[in-house]
Amino acid sequence: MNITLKLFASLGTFLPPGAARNAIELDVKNGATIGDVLTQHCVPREICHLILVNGIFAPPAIADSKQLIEGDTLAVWPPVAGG
Amino acid sequence: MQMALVIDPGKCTGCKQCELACSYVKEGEFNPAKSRIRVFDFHQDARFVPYTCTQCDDAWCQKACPVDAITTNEWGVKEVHDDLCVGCKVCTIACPFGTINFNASTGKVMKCDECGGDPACVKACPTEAIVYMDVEQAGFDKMRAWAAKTDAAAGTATAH
Amino acid sequence: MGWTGQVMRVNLTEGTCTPEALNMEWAGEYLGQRGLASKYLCEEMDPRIDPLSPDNMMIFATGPLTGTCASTGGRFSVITKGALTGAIACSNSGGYWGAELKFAGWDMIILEGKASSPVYLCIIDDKVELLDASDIWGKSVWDTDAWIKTRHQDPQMHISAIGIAGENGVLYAGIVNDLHRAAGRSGVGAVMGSKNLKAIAVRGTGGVKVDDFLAFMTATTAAKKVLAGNAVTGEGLPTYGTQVLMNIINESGALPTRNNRDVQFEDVHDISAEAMAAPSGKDGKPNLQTNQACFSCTIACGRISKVNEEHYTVQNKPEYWHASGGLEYEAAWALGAAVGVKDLDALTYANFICNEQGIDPISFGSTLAAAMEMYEDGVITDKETGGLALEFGSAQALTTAVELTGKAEGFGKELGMGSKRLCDKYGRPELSMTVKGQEFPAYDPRGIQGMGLGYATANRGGCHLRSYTVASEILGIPEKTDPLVTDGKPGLVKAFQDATAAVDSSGLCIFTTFAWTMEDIAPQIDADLPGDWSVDRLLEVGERIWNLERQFNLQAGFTAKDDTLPKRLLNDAAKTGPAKGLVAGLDKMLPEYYELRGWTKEGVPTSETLSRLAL
Amino acid sequence: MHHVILGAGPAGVIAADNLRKHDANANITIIGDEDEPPYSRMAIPYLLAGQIGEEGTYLRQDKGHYKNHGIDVKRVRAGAVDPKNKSITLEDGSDVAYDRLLLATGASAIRPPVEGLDLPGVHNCWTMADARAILERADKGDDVVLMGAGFIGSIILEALVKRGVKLVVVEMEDRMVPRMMDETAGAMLKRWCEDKGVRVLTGTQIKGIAESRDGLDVALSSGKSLPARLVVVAAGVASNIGFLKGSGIDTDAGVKVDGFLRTSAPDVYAAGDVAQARDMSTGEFSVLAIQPVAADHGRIAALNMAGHETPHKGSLNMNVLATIGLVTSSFGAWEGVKGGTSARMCDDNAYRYLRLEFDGDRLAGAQAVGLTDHIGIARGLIQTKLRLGRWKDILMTSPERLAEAYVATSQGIAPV
Repeated sequence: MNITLKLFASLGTFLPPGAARNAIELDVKNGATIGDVLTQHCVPREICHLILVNGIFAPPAIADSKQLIEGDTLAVWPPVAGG
Repeated sequence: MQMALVIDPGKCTGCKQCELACSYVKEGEFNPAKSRIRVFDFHQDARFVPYTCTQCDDAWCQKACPVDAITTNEWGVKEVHDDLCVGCKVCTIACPFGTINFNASTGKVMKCDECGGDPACVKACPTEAIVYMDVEQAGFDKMRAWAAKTDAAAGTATAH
Repeated sequence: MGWTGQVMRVNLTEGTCTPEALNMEWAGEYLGQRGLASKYLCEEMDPRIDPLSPDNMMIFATGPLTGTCASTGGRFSVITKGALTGAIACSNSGGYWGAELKFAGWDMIILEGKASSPVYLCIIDDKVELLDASDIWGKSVWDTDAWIKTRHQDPQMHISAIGIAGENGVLYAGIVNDLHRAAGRSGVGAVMGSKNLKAIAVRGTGGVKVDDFLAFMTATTAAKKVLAGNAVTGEGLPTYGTQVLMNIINESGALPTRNNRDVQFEDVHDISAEAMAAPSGKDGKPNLQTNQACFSCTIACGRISKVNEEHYTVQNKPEYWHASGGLEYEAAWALGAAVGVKDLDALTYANFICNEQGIDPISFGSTLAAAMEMYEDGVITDKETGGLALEFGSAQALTTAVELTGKAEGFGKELGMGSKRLCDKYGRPELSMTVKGQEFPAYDPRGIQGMGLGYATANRGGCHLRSYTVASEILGIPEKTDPLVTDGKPGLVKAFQDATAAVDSSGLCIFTTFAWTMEDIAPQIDADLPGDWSVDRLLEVGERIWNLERQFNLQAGFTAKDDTLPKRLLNDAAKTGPAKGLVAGLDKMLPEYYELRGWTKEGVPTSETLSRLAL
Repeated sequence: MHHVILGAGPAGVIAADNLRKHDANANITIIGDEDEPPYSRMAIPYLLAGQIGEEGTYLRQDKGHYKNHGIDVKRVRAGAVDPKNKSITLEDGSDVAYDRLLLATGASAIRPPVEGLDLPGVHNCWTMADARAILERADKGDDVVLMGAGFIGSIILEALVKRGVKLVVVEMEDRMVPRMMDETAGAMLKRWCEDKGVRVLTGTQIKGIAESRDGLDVALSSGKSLPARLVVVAAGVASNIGFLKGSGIDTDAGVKVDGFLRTSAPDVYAAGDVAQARDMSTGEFSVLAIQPVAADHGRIAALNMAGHETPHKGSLNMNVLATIGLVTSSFGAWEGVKGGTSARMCDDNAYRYLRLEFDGDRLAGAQAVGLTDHIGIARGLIQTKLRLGRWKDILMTSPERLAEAYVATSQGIAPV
């Protein structure tokens, strides 16, 4: 299935070649979890602080159980803030 | 082992924690105007430069003092003795780096003395822009090079 | 203690500068800065006065931690009746100016009346005098800064000034200190301009002492460790600045785009922190040059940027080739997504102009967005704009408009009125994205519900900084709440409002609260000041301040009807993103909020509440 | 090896210390003509002001310094020098042989040809003996006339004010510190003094001093006269070279030296106020009678005497002065250089003035009133002839950014 992976701020360095604007479309196996995608791209889990799936917050604790579906956008940030 | 303050302006954010720590330790209050270290703010060049005494070997300030009020301690640090300083300010014009300054409220001069081996500015710096390290280590030569250049220009190469 | 105990009262009409003792009783009840100065304002001024008349007072106030080594302890606020809103205004700024005022020996500067000709206030320790500013009237903040330092031969002076926007009566003119830190909001710069006061220059060589140095050093050192150890304040903010929010808020479907018609911006990446840090331009260097700290701040989130020298905005203007204050999130939103512009250099240039001429970029961008929508609708035409095509997405329109606004030339004069007056003038009040006359910034309440209540009830008008529930709703600080629901938000908003009022009165920066709780803050204040300063006392002070400000606004003529949001947010659902189909649920939150506050259904504090808070 | 140093001022003492540092076994003798331990004239104003006692003026604070370092200090005046025989005749009749000799005999206060300068109550302010005499006649409320508002006069001025005397300063030139600062600075300094209650008469000469019933009567060129209990004469100094007459050592205003501080006689060197050495600003040889130059000379002369050939490329003329709290300083070619450019900023109200003189994009001279922070940087810039590049343009309009210019240039920060 196809998903979009977006890695921001310091996580941007973990994006595979071909990524643009901090995003890349990926073909992942059906039923892949958030954790699967992150592991596949060697993203250190301990700094995955803010995880949004289609803009909706996914607590890091459910990353390994939450399965993605076709067309999902997974966006991840390290600990950041602003205002 | 001789220790020295080594400054990396590339890491400085301009927060002035060093000035606050210095003035607290030396003056008992937060007062950047009386800090022995000053952060220069080159706003248009996106650069902040902490600046203080390099404790030159053959110190201009010390040589110029008419009353022997500046001495070198066992670590090579030049110290001002307030009880002897008369406030003539000759050292302030003699130091080509401008790092010994007149303190109008005490009538004496003030300069960095590395806090007796435990510099407060180093502890206060949040980004390790100021570190205290063995002079033999890399990085120090660069700092001294500037001092040597000044010496050479005056034709008074320092005797090591 | 952290106070010098001295206040300078300047009567601009009479040309007098009279020192007086700080009211320590009030300081005990209102802490300092925002709270304490508001108390002075409420005690001494009729809230019904015209903000641009000589009757308005303006107070530059520090907090008890300003000038100390407490991390971020360098802030000050400008308190007055806002030119833009007519509500109580408190604009908070960092940089070095506030601490310098303390070092000069002054806790606050109270300004009254109006000078007969342009003046600047020059404070060199205990020497305070009004000096002729006719040579700098008409000059930018940047030129004023240089002129004053040269005039007094002291590069270590710190200057807080208005640019030409404040002189020209731009209603959202701000006051800029240290070249790019600003008391930006609510039109405090317009008030300053109306008083013929160009600048306040300060040089202080005195010291600040605290009540108990040993306890203070222990408390501040521990608190600094918390900031350094926290991933947000220790790494995220210094590296990416507040601008890292751009993609987060867009992903969350809460990025107000094209005058809040949309909640996501398709070109968001081009104006984000990630874009600022990416190589660009002919030299391959990024827009972002470095980060900068304000006085005493161990976070250092400030952005120092450069505009690409080949960009159309500056290609023939080498005077803009240097580095200066770069885009913060709200500015990048206002000059970018709000008007649909994706040209980062254009945004950076517009931001430079805002700093240089003393313009609040939030209000400017939002006002321009409303104008663009009216231009699109044909309500405003080339006839009014003088041929300037105010099209969404046009960088040229943005950069020309910001220049014209400062100068109050052509259509810039209209833009300088602010969104509310502009939309009223052209018969489209519903297009003004304002609360109490002030443009709210970069968070669409349909996607972050708590912010809707925050905007509606903010005492200085539409504002994100009075209760930044984004921290909880999006970033999970101190704990995660769902941004799409209204449940629990009244309590959350009240808690943020009260705590923020206390922090804003202390001399600290609100950004510390990404890592600090009140448990980290209270010991620092406690060691700084005489008496016991507990978390409970601070929160009570915060609530007292909130109610005092509310009282001012009620007396100034505001009512519960003003605690509302633009109809677009209440009636038109978000079109995309997680909030798709949602409107701002203000009606579900406001009554509960009033109740939690101890206010009547009409939004008036009950006598019980007032007496509980000793008001 | 016997090193003999004539003169126990800073040049002599610094030379002795450096000789000891570089030649552990040499015999070192300092011969001074005053009956005190080696002391600093620079400290006398602070003695007069009551800030320090006499011991506070001593050049070395460690009581056993000379003994511990094997430096013999003799208190006797030198009569003549015989370079051929490498010998000095002292006024007590004895002879001292030397291998290397340093002339560091300093300068003496000038007594201008004015009638009455020999009267009791008229004193120079140069030696410890002068200081003691002044102390006797300068109590609170006493009428005191200060003759000369040059560098020395202006320093003494502060001390006299601190003593609470009723002071009138008489300067024959048109401004205060005419050889240290320009008209603007001199006028500012005068106004400052007058604001503090000191009368300053510039363009006025003292015609004569006579005894009166109550003390002294000072006649002025204006025709008026001033009563005085004490007249302090600060009319300048001249190098002490009289005793060299007939020695064959070349003298002019001072003892002529080369680029290694050698005199015309073999193994004879000169340093400090007596030496006419290279001035780095002008390139010419002149006497720069100031403390930092004495210190530089003393050190370089000692290195050469000890066999470490060390050139003296020139000293920088510079002065710093506090006059009733107003600090002034000047460096190098403060009046400017031919074909150079000048930047000036003046704030009369605040008593602040800064004047920079450039030679191309290099700083050549500077003077400052009311500015003390990092002021030594002026010396650094002049001495290193550092090219300021774009910073020079900035300094032309914002001279107050001098310290920034130096730090930036040394850090390689070039402005846009």
